[in-house]
Amino acid sequence: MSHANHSEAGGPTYLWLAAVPLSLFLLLVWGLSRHDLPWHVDTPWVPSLGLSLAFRIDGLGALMLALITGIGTWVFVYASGYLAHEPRRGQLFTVLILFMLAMIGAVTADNLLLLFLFWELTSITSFLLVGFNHEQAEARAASRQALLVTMGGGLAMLGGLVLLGQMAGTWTLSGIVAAGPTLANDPRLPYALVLVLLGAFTKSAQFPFHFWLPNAMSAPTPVSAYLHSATMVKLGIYLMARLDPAFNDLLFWEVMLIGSGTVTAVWAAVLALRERDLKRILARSTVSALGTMTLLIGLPSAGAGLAVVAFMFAHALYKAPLFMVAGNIDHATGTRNIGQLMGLRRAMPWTAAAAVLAGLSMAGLPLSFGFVAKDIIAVAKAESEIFTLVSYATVLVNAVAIAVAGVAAVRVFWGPLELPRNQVHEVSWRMLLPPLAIVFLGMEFEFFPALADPLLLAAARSIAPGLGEVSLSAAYDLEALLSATGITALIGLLFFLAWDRMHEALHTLNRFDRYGPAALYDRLLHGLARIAAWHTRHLQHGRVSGYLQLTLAALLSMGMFGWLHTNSRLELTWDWPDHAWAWAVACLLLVAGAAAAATLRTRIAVLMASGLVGYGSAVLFLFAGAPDLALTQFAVETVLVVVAASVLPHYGTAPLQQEPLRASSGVLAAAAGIGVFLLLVHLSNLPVNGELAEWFGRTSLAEARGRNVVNVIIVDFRALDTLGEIAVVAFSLLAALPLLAGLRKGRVP
Amino acid sequence: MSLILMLAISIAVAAGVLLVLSRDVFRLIVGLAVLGSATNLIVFAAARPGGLIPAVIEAGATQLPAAAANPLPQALVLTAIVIGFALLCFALVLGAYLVRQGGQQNVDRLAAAEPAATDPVKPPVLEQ
Amino acid sequence: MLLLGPLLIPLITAVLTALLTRHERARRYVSLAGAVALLACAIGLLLAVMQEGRQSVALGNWPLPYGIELAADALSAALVLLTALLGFAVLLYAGRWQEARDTAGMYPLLHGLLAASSAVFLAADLFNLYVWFELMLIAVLGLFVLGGGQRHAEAAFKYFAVSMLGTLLMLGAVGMIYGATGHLNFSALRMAAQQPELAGVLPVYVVLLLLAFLLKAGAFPLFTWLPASYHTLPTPILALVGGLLTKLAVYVVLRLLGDVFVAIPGVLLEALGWLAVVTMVSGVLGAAYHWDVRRILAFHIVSQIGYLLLGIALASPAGAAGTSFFLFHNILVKANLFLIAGLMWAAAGHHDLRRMGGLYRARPFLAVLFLLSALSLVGVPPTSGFWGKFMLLREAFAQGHFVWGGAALAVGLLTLYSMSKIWVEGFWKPHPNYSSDHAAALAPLPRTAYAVVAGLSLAILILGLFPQPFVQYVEMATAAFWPARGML
Amino acid sequence: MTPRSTLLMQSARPLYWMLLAAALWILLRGHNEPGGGFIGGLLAVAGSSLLAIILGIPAALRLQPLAPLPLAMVGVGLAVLSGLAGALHGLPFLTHLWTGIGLSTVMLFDLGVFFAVWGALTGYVYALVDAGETAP
Repeated sequence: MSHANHSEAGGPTYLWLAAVPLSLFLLLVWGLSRHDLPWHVDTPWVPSLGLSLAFRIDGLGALMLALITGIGTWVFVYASGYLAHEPRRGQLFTVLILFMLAMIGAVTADNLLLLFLFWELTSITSFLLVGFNHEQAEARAASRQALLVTMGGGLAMLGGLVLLGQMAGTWTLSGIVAAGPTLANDPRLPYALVLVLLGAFTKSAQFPFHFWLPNAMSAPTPVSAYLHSATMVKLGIYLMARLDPAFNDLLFWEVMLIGSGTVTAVWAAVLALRERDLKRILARSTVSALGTMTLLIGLPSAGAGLAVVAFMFAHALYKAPLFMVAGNIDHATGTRNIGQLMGLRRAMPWTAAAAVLAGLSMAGLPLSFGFVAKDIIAVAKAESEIFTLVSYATVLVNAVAIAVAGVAAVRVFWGPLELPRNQVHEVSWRMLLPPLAIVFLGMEFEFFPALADPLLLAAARSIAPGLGEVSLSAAYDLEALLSATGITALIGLLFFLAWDRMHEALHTLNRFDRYGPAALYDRLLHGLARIAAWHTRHLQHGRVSGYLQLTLAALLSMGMFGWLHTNSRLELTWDWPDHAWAWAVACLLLVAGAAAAATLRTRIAVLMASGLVGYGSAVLFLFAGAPDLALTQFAVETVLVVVAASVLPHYGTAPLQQEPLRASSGVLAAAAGIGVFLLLVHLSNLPVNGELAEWFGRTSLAEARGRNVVNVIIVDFRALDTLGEIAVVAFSLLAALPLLAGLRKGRVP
Repeated sequence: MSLILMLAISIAVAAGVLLVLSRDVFRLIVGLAVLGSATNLIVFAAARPGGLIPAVIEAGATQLPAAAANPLPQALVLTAIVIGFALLCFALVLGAYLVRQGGQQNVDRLAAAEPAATDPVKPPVLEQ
Repeated sequence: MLLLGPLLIPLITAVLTALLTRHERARRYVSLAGAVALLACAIGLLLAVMQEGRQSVALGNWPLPYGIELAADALSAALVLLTALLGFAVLLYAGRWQEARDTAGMYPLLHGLLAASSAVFLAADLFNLYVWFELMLIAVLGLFVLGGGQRHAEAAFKYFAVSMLGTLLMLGAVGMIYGATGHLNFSALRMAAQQPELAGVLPVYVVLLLLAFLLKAGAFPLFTWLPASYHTLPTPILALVGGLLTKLAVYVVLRLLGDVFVAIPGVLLEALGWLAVVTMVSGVLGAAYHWDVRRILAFHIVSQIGYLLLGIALASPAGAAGTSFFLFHNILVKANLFLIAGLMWAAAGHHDLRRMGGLYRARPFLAVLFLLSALSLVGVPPTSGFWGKFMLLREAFAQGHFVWGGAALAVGLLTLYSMSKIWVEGFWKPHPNYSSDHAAALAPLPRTAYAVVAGLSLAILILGLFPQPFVQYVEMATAAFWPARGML
Repeated sequence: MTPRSTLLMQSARPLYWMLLAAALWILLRGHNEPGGGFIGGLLAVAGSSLLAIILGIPAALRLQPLAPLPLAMVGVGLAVLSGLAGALHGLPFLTHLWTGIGLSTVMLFDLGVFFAVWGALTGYVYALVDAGETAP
């Protein structure tokens, strides 16, 4: 972080910007109190492409909106304090606002394309935010990684959405959800779902795409708190939850979600233990939480829907404050390494208080909303008989969550202060108020569940329409407490106490890193560079003869492909022209010239030989009723002699190198010759249409007043061709002028 | 169309291709010229010529006799010859310039615009 | 005369600017005046087409199909307008461009290129089309050697050697198609090609003709001339050449397959589709390899050609509409990116990403403009690139060509890879030689050039935010000539 | 200087005029008999090249209506103008007009072709002849 300079930079703090999310939040609350869900808006935008500004807000959307604007308000307040030293904060706030709008759009869009549009917009704004400290190489790499992973998933999702849309015959999400059960037998469905899930998994950092999220911690902390814990990473969860009612019954869907969710939750929990950086620990635990959410969506029971929303809500309410705490610590001490952080509670009492309260919720201990959520999750799991393995896994995951809460909330604040006292100071109120406010909010919901109940239930019903009447207040009897949290809490405590030892032990895992997805990403990038280099160096090597060989070979083979796939007629017919002997002489000249040009060794001889080809054609023209052409060809060859005579000296006087006949050249030349021959034979079998010729012959004198029909065509009937032709001639000189000037100047060193 | 003409054109094309695939700047240009002449002949031959009577209306007549040569391909070929010649002039000068300025007769060693790579995966830096 | 304007105005301007050899200032003004007149004429043509439908003129007042025809329908009129717009932008940008100064030939050659391009869009006669491609070839060759350096000459030579094969193939195929059908006029050819005795045998030659245009378009593996040469051009010229040239050939392929030789066997279209996919991938791999901004962008041209061909291979009105929309978008965006590359060079002192950086701090506005065009190239909604790509993707999936659609998506990701490389290395990374404060003071960017880029970016933004009229337009334009292939 | 080359120098000009006359004749008769602007132009190029090689480029330039590039460009311009004449009468571009005495815009067009060829190719020849003296 660039906090070396702790003096506040001048200019506005942008605290007032918090009014933007706040007013949106209030608008939402007002709307919820006055109007029943769901709300629709539909305005055409690009009707030809099936895209309209269709927005639909139901319970799930409203919950997401509440998180985006509610947490957003506090994030903006926090950012105004956190970025007080950052001269470019204006840019950051601009992008942050853009991001918020994109999020709002993404969770309210009902049109598939509109959803994709906002989805990609969140990826791009996230890219800009993660790379905010772009003068650091790791920030650049992390932002690009996040971009490529999430946008790659986004593109896959687009493919899936288009497929779903075409299968269901509608471009609205609600339409697809409605049509969902009827699609079950469509063979395209698995592909479509895999593609859509790729989008959701990458966005929500599910295994094996989990690696980008911890790296994205190079973003400024307000960004991490907002994007990477409370909102954007939940977008994938949101989409899966949104689609769940349609595909809940599919085994495929269930297996994908539960499998991936469990693996993600467990693996991220293990990886969290390996981290030393406070923010990265929190990021890993976020991934773990996201895995749990995916797993919960995959559960078939109706209660699972409630569990997802409750957990999502709780997670946002404790994780964002914890990130803010980490930011405060970083701000105050200049480090986020837990090895160097001890006893901060005396210097930073308010931060410590926020941390403890958030930690309580994260650990799922009583007095917090996290406790309520955990209770509901337990019920959901009990309802749907899941594999034992999965239940064991969740115990582990929860235990690690407790340990992480302990590390972030307890460990760094207790014990003796390691850093010199005068270096550590409490942060400004703008950075203290937000985490405290959010955790208090969380506790309030625990004590007055009625405040959040309607919203959560509405959200749960959009995921699981079959959800009956339930109460969200947790049962405070000892039995439930023990069963729900007792064992996990115990293991969590053990983990917390043994954190350092486990950290050491897990070091051995390092050797597997190079097989992990993060390494795979790096290897893919390297592989891409290598493949690109290999490909480009073979195709674009700079050797002209190679280019020509490739081009000729491609033209010949593609031409042959065309020949083989069309009807062609090959019959040799013998018809003799009027002056066959003259034709024979002309053709002999032609062939001799061409052959000599290909074999002779001095430039002048090659040129003369090629001239023979011209003279041969001229003779042919003369005896084929084309005196104009003959004259032209003679004249051209003659002037060519003048031009060539004056240009040849520049090529030097050394004889041409002898070039051995390469097999490839020989094959290509033979193929070209045979190809042309076949084409001409084919042509000779077709009937002649003399309509144009006959008309020209009839009209030339009568209307164009010329007896030489060829000339009349050139200057009158098809004069536009000739205009183009003389333009080419004139431009040829214009084009050659710099070259001629260069030749005149002689050798330039 | 006469077989002999078809054969001659095909041989000219083959010889042209051989020249075009040569490593020498000058031969390559001549090869394109030979190919150009052969292509003109293809266009000419496409009208199945055979007669000797030019497409000129005799004094006293008002239109071409039916046996006269088809004038349209002739006009097309004439245009093509001229264009081809203009391009050939340009090409000869371009080749001369390349040889004089760069001292390179070998078309495979023209590396100012596309220098050979030295790094295993990255392309060389072009100095403008 | 509206139909002739887009051809004659630049041609006359070219002649005039070539004659004004000693009057630098007058040359610039004449050139700009010509560009403005062309723009006005193109707008007039578009309005006429929209009001009265297809415009056609038989030159010399000779009846068709005997004379030469120039025609403009909704598609070609719009492309002519785009050409005019691009020409105007580039000429304005090039006005005082340091790379392109003191080059008397530049203006006439650029106008010659504009004349040839407009004529290609308007041509309705096969041989006439060939002539305009030749004019284009020589004009581009002239633009290549303008700098007069060894690398310019080499680039011109490579460009010439390979494109010449395409040119000769085109000529030969035109000749043989004439020999088989007896016609050159598009409408007459369409009629002739449907005669039962020709329907089976003509495609042999049509394939050759298409191959010639595929070479000019830069399809795999016929594109070698393109990345070998483009990067040696001065940026303003590169923008016009890179933005327009290959797309002209794609337009011709679209026109030929959709309007003239409609009875091509399905297996050839299938082959074209696979060729499009390989072209996409190959181009984007080349872009991933390179570090020179111009070379990255040049290879992206190849990749985008793949998308354009994909829509044609889908052989449906929707596919053709997708290709047309993509064509509009791509001409604008690609040209704009090249122009931005020029400004990046002016601000950072190099074209190679390893030798530049710090532009985000030094030129934040340029960064925003680049971001817009880059995202548009990647195809992120709501930028212009997304709509075209989506139209192609939707149609590919609807026809069951999942691999083609999937490849289009994957190539989008790889495009993102190289665009983010430019962003991260060129804009975000600190400049290797200068501190960020110094980079800002390095060079004041030419204001006109900046304004041109901003204007084009605005056009891209509008195309992205309000695509509906444009989508409707291309659907109308392609429906006008693309037959319902199901009937055939 | 050998007597033969003196003879050559003296005969160069008459030869040039003869060739030019032949070129013009070919140009004019082209509409009715084999010939035309292009072949005429090539003959003129031959004449001018002769002059340039024997008497030097300045001499050749003096006997040409314009310098090569302007001549070529004027040729293109003439062809365009000949086409525009018809357009003034409301006819499509390149509709040729005929006067009573046999003069027509067709001739203007063919003259444009003639000039374009003459100018462009002499441009090549002069520059190359000039550069030939510095060639290695």
